[in-house]
Amino acid sequence: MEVRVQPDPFDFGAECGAFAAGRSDAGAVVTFAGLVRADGGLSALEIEHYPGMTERAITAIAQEATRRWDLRGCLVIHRHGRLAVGEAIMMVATAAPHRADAFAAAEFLMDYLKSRAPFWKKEIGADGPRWVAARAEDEAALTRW
Amino acid sequence: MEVRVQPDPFDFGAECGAFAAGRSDAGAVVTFAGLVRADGGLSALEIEHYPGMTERAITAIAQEATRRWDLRGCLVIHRHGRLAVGEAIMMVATAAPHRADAFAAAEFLMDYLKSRAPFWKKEIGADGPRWVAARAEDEAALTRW
Amino acid sequence: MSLDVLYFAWLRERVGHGRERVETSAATVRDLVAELSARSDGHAAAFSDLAGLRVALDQDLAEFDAPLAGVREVAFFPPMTGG
Amino acid sequence: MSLDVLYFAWLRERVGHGRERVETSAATVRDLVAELSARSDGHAAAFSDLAGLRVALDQDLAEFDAPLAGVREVAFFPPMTGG
Repeated sequence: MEVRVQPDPFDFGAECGAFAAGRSDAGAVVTFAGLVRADGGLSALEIEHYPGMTERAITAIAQEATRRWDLRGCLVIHRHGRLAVGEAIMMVATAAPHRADAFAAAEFLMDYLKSRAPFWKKEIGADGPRWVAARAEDEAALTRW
Repeated sequence: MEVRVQPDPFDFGAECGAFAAGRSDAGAVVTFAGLVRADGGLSALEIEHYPGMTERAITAIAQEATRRWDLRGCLVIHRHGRLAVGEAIMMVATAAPHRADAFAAAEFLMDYLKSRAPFWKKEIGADGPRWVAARAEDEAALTRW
Repeated sequence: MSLDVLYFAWLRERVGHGRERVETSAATVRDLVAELSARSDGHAAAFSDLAGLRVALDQDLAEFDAPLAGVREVAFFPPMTGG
Repeated sequence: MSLDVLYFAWLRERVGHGRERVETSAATVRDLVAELSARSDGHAAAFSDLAGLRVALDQDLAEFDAPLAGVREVAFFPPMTGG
């Protein structure tokens, strides 16, 4: 299990390749990348976080995922600071003997990272900066687990 | 939408990177890789396929996915021939504005590729070759869509 | 009519080859299977349990009751194990 | 007791700073919020609607009724938007 919280960009492809490489214990690898989308004139995203709690919260979420599903690997990378359109905000990767576990764990990680990891997004758009509001459906997504 | 059926290895990391690169229209990328697992003395996997029908079936499955979900991209790569333990058998990648669509489409693609694309796996193990039997749960997985 | 009949995976191994040209007047897949089963012990073994088999007509999955009119290629195989 | 109080996102912007040292005898988070709200108009604006806020005690999410005994760091912030 590996958790990285960093301001620097990461290479999604290279991380996927390294995560899947040399595995003979897992038949299924699932990865997710969250990218900055060019919505309505958005030019950048600023992500604030709570140093210390961030790593702690993500680690707890990843531990819960490895407790619930039969995983052979679990990686979470999440950036903070200023990101340009098209850049990767974060990624998760899961490896499991069977695909159902890898998919479920990746979706679980994403649902909890959305609403339980202390990050706050601010969109820098044509009309100035605006804090992103939490979506009711993201909170509701937690009830399925 | 891109479908590739090939005997040659592919670079999962490089494919993930290229698939996610330069996207400003999609906030979510999901990828899946199926790897040859070292189960019970397995030394290699041989994958037979039905040339012509394979591409046709996968394309139909991918088209159905793009019809059901709001996707900005969809990639399927599937190998045939002889594969060693740890090698990537196949991958799918989906890109969507929202993560729920990207995840659902990737799982849909996997469920249908398992049971509706004309590939047959033969395990080369310590006790000789053995055709892999279809699993009832893979067939049952289709009923959720 | 003249049909290309294809076999895959363990069906191919039981029949002994992956493709054969067949002259037939079978109306449905099931009729064709009855004719093919009489060709050899290998064919008979391959078709001994249709419940575990799949058939494609011109590269589309079909039922064993499907008519063969207009079909050029019939493929028989076990349930697929892709992914 | 002495507490580190942290603010994030638009709470930080309303309060005007991200961290302050607070001397308090508040028994619960809710009591502490009442004291903090009296500090400035910015504080009052930040805490005007608790329903939209979250609180963490020593970096674990908590309820507004949670006791503060033994706590060293209290953080207030809007619902999280990670991922």
